[in-house]
Amino acid sequence: MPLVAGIDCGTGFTKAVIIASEPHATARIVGRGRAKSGVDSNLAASNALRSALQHACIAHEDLAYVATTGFGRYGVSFRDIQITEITSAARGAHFLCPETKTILDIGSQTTRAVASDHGKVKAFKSNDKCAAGSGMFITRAAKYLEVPLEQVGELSLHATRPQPISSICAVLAESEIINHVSLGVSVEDILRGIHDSLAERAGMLLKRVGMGDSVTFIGGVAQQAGIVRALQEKLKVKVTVPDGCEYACALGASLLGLHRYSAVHSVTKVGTVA
Amino acid sequence: MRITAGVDVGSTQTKAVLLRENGDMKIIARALVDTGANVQKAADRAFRACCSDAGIDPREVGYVVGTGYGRYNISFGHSQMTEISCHAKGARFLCPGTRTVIDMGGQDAKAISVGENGEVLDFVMNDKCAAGTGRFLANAAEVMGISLDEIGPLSLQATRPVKIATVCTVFVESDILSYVAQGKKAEDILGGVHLAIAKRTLSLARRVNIEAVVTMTGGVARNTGMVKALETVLGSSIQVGADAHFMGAVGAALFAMEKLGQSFESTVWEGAHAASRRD
Amino acid sequence: MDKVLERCTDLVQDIGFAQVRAWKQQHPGRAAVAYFPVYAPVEIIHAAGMLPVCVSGAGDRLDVQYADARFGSFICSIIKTTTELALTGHLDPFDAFLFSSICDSARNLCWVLKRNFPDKYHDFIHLPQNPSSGATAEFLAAEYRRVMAELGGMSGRLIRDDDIAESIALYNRSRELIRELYRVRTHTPHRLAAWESYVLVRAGNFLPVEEHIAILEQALAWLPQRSCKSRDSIRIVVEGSFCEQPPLELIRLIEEAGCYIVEDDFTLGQRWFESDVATNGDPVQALAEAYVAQSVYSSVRHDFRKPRWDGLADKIRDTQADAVLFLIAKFCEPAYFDYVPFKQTVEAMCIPHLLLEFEEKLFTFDRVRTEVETFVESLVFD
Amino acid sequence: MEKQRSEYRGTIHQRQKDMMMDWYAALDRAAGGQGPPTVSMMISGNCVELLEGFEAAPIYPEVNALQLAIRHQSLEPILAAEDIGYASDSCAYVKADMGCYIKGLTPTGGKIPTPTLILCNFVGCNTYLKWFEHVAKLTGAPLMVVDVPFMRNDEPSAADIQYVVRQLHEVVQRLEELTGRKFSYDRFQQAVACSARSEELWSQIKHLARSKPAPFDAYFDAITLMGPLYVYRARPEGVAFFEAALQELTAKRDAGQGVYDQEKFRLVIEGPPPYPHFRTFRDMFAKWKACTVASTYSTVGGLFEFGFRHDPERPFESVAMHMIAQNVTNRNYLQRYDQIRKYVEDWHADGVIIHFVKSCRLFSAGQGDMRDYFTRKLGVPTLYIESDLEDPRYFAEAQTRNRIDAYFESLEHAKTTQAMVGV
Repeated sequence: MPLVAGIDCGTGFTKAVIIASEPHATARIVGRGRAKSGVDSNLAASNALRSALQHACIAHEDLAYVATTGFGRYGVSFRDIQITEITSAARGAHFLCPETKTILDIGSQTTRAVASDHGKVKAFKSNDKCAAGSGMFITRAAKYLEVPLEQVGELSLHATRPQPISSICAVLAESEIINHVSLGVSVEDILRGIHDSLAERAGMLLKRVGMGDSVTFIGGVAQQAGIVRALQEKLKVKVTVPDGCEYACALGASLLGLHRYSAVHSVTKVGTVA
Repeated sequence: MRITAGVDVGSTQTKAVLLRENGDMKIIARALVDTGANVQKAADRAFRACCSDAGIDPREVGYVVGTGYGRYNISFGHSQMTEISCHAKGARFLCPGTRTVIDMGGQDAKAISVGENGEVLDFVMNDKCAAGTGRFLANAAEVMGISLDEIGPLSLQATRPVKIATVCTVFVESDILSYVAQGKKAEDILGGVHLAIAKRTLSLARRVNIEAVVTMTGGVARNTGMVKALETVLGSSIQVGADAHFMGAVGAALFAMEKLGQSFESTVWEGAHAASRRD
Repeated sequence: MDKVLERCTDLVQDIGFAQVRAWKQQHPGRAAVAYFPVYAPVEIIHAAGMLPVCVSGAGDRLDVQYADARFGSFICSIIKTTTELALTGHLDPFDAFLFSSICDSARNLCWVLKRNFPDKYHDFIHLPQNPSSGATAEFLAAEYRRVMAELGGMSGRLIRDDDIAESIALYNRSRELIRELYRVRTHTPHRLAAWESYVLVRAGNFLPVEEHIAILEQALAWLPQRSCKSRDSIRIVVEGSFCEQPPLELIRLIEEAGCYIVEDDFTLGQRWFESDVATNGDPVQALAEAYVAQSVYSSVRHDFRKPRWDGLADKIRDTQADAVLFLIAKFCEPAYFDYVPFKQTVEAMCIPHLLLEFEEKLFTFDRVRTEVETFVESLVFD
Repeated sequence: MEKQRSEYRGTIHQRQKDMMMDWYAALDRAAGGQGPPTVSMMISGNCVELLEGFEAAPIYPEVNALQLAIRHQSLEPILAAEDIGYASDSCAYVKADMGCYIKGLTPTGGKIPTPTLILCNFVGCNTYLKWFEHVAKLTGAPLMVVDVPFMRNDEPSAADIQYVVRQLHEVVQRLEELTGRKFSYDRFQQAVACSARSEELWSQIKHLARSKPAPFDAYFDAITLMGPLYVYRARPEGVAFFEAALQELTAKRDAGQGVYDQEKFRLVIEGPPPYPHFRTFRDMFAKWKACTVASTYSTVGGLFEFGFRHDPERPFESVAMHMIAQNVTNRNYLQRYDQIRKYVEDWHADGVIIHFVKSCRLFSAGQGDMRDYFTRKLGVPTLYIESDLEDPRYFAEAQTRNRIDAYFESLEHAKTTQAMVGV
C-alpha cells in the first residue's frame, strides 16, 4: 500500500497532500497540510509536508514517492518528479469531480482554462497578455474600495445595477472605478461589475480551449460567491467549486506521482487512478 | 491679503494646500489624506485639515481650484484644472528655472516641458497601460515584503541589478519571484526594478525636450532610489522640491490666486525674475 | 566544431556588427547594405560588390531608450529595437537600408529611418502580392532593375547580368546546404539541436556568402560522426517566427522541455526558394520568376493559388511531426492572422498545437517553461 | 448644450443617410438574388468606376464594421472572432467583420450578399490581404487581388501604372466570366467622368474649411459625407449630392456661420476616429470649441484637395493612378507628414491631434516620430492619444479627457501669456 505525497509550491502558499492506494480501489486522501511559501521552496515544502504527515499520523520514511508541482517545483530537493500545476490541476479536479471536462483556475496573477478528458490535459490557455483578468484585479479593487477581501464575494451578490469595467489594465481599471465611485455608484454594483468583467475574461480563455456545459472552478478566487454567480450567468454553464479545491493541484501531483511510481515499480495495479 | 486653496484628488491620495498672498506668496498649510472610496469626503477632509492647521475659517479662503482625477467631485471647488497644468505651475513656482517636470504618480507618469511663465509647452503621459508608474514600485515592495519607504534606499545598495523585462505592474511579480527563487539579493532585485522604471519613464520623457532644470514631482519623488536611478539613466542631475508631493495642489492654489483677480503679470514676472536670478 | 558554433553564436548576438566593420576595412570603398526581414534579393546586393546583412532587431541585448518615442504601444519589438540600433549609432557601418512589403509597421519604419538619417540610402522593394497575374514577374524584374540602378549609382559601377548570374549560383549553393542541414534535423534531430542549426544558419545573415558556405560544409561533414544518444521527446514543427527571432535561450528551453524541433521558420528568408533559381537566361528575370513560382509559403507572401495552410499541412506530414508550436512574436499581425486558418488546419488533422507569444526581451522563463512542459506532459502522460 | 451646437445637421446629413440606406437595400436585394452583381472592395484606392462598367454594386466591409461600431454593436462580433482564435491585438475591423459572418449579423439588419467577386485592392494595408483571404475561405466566393505598388518615390513609375492597368484588365475579364455580362467601356468612361466631377466638388468643400470660422468640422462632419464618396462618386446621384453639399456649406461660410458660435481653436486630426465612442470623443473637443479644419482620415478614400481628378480621356490609367498615388494609405509616411504640414499652413491650424488606433498599424506605426517631427522640427503643438477605431475596450475616457483638457489648457495659457507679454 504505497503512500505518495504531492506538494504544490504556489507563490502564496505551499500545500501538501498524501494519498494511499489499495489494490482495486480508489486512492484516498490520508493527510493534508499547508505552509506559507517563502524564499526557500525546500523549507516551505517540508513544512507543508510535515503538517500533512502529522495529519496522516505517518513518518516521512513511509512515503514511497514525492511529486512536486507549482511555481517552486524545481526548488524541492527531496522530490522524485516535478509536474506543472496545469497537468496536476487537471488530474486533481478529475479526482474531486470525475465528470470534469473544463477547469478554470484563477490565481493572483494567472488565470488558466484547461480542457481535460479523464484528468488528462487536452488544451489549456493562460492570460499571457495582461493581468487584468487575474485575482490581483479584485485584491486591488477591494483595497481601493476599503472592503475586506473575504466580504467581496458576498457584497457583489447584492448588486442591483452592475457597472461594467472595460479597461484592459488591472491598475487603470481603478481609475474607472474612481469614476464610478465619484458618480455615486454603490460598492456592490462596482464589485459585481468587476466580477462580471473577470468572468468575461475567464470566458474568453474557456472558449479558446472549448468549454463544456460545466466548469470546475478552483484556485483562491473560487471562494468568492459573487464571481461564481457571475460566471454562471455570463457563460450559461454550471460552475462547480469542489471543497478542498485549494488542494487540487497537490492532489493531482500525488495521483500522477502514484501513477509514475506504479509504472516504475510495477506493483499490483491500483484502482481508478491508473 | 488673499488666501486660496488647491486640492489635488489623486487616485490613491488627496493633497491640499493653502496659499497666502500678502506682498509675497506663502504656503501656510498642507494636508494629505487617503482618497478612498468617497472622493468628495476625501477632498473635504483634506481642505478642512488645512484650514484648522492654519487656524483660519474655511470662509476666509477666497478661491478653491481642484485638480487630479477627482477634480470634478470637489463640492466646494470654484473651478478645475488638469494636474498637468498644475504641476507645471507649481514646479515653476517652487523650483524656479524648471524647464522639465517629471511627475510619477499612482497610475500616471508624465513629463512636461515648461515655459518661462510656467505654461505647459508640451507634455506626454504613459499610454493606456499603467506600466512603469508609481504603483509598479508599491507592488514590488509588497511582493518583496519590504515597506515602500525602505525599497528606495535599499535599491541604492545594488551591486549587480537584475534585468526586469516586463513593466506590467502585475506581471512584475512573477519576474521578482523568479529572481527570489534564483536566490538573488533583495537590493539587486530592487535595483533592477528601479532601473526598469527609470528607463521606461525617461523613454517617455524623451518625447518632450528634456532641458535642465529637470524637476521631479509627485509622491514617488520621495523615493531616493528612484531619483538616483533617473539621474543615472538621464546622465544629469534632477532636483526635488520640498513639496514635490504637493506640487499639483500648489499649482492649483496658484491658479486660484490668479482667478481671484490678482493681476496676472506679477506672477508672470515673478516667475521670470526667479528664472533670471537662477541663470 | 564547438569553436565554429561559438563563432556563429557570437555573430548572431553581436549588435556592434564588428564583423561588418572588419569587412569594410578589408574592402575599402565598398558598401554594406542592411536589409530588413523576411526576404531580400541578396544576389543583387552581392553582385554590386556590397555586403548584404540582415538586420532583424537587437534581441535582448539593447534597452529601448529612444525608440519608444518613435513607435508607440502595440508595435512589435523588432521594429523598436531596430530603430533603437539606428538611434544609438549601432547601424553606422551601413551605407544603405532595404525594406520590403512584409507588414505595415516594417514599411513605415523605412520612412521613419529615412527622415532621421537623411544622408543614408533607404529603399523599399515592392515584393508583389499577386503571383496569379501575368504581369507580375515582369513588374518585379523592373523593380529589381530599378534597385540595381540605385545601387550601381552608389558604387559608381553598374551591375552586369553576369555578376548576378554568379551570385545566384553562390546563393543556390548556400540554400542547398541549408536544406541539407534541415534534412539532418528532420531525420536525426538528436544529432543537431535546434539552437545549433539556428546559429549555423543565421550566421549567414552577417557573413559573406562564400564564408558561410564553407561553415555549412564543415558542419555537414562533422554531423555524421557526431555521437549523441536520442532522447524521449516529441517531434514538433515551430511556425510563426519568420521575422522577429525568439531569444536563443527560448529555443534551447523548448527542446530541454522535451521537444525535438524538426522543422521551423526561423530566419525564413535564407531558405526562401524551394529549389534552385535558374542560372540560364536573363538572371534578373530568373530571380523575379523564382519569387513568383518557387517561394516557400510564408505569412508575408500571399499566393491565392496555393494557401499557406496547405503548406503547413505538407510540412507536418513530410516531417512526421507529433505537434505544432505556434511561436509568435507579440504584435506580429501577419502571424496573428495566419494563426486562425493554421489552427483550423492542424485541428482538422488532429495534430495537437500550442500557441506561445514571445518578445525579444525575456529574462525569466518560468511562465513559458510551464506552458511548454504542460504541453509535453499532455502528450506523454497517460 | 454644446452637444447640439457641435453637431452639423443640414439637409445633406439626412440625404446621405437615405443614400446609404438605399445602398444597403440594394445589397439586401442582391442577397435575395434580385439585385445587381456585387464586388467587395476596400475603401481606400477602390476602383468603383470599373464596377459601373458591369452595373455592379460595391460592398465595403470597412463601412459595415464602422457602422456596427458607431451603433455600439461591435463588441459582440469582435468577441465571437476572438473565440475562434483571432488575437486581441489584431485589427478589430477584421474581427468585427468575421464575427458578423459567424453570428450572421449585419449593421442594418438587412442581408449582405456573398460577393460575386472578392476584389482585394491591396493599397498598402497588408491586413486587407488577410481579411479578404479569410472572407473568401469562409464564404467560398472567388478571390482576386490587384497588387498596387506602394509609393516608393514621389511619383509612380511607368512600370507601376502599367502593372496595375494590366491587372485591371484581368479583373474586367474575370468579372465578364463571373457575371456573364459584357463590360461596357462607355459606362465605365461615364463613371470616370462622374467621379471627376464629384471629386472637384468634394475638393471645393474641403477648401471651405480654410475660412474662419470653418463652416463644418473636417473630421467629425466630413465622416458623414464620406459614405457617398465611396459608393456614389461614379454616379450622377453622387454628383448631385456633392453639388447640394457644396451649396449648403458655401451658404454657411458666406453667412459667417461656424461649427461653434465662437470658434476658439483650429485643429488638424490625424488617424481614424474612435467610432465606438464617437459622440463622447467629439464632445471632448466641443467643450473647448475646437474645430477640425482638415484630417488625413478623410483622404483614405482619395486625396482630392490637391488637384487629382479621374480622367475620362485616360480612364484605366487614371483609375490606376488613383489606386497608386492618390489615397492616403498607399502613400509613404513622409508624404503623410507633408500632407499634414500643408493642412497646418494653408488651413491655418493651431495644432495637430494624433489619434493612435491600435487596430491600424498602417496609420499608427511611427506616429511617435510624426509627433517628434511636428513638435520639434516645426514647433506645432501636438497631442498624442491612444484608443481604437472599432474595439470599445480600448477607450479610457478619464485618461483621454484629461489629456485633451490639458492640451487645450496649454494652448489657452500660451495665447493669454503671449497676449500679456505682448509677443
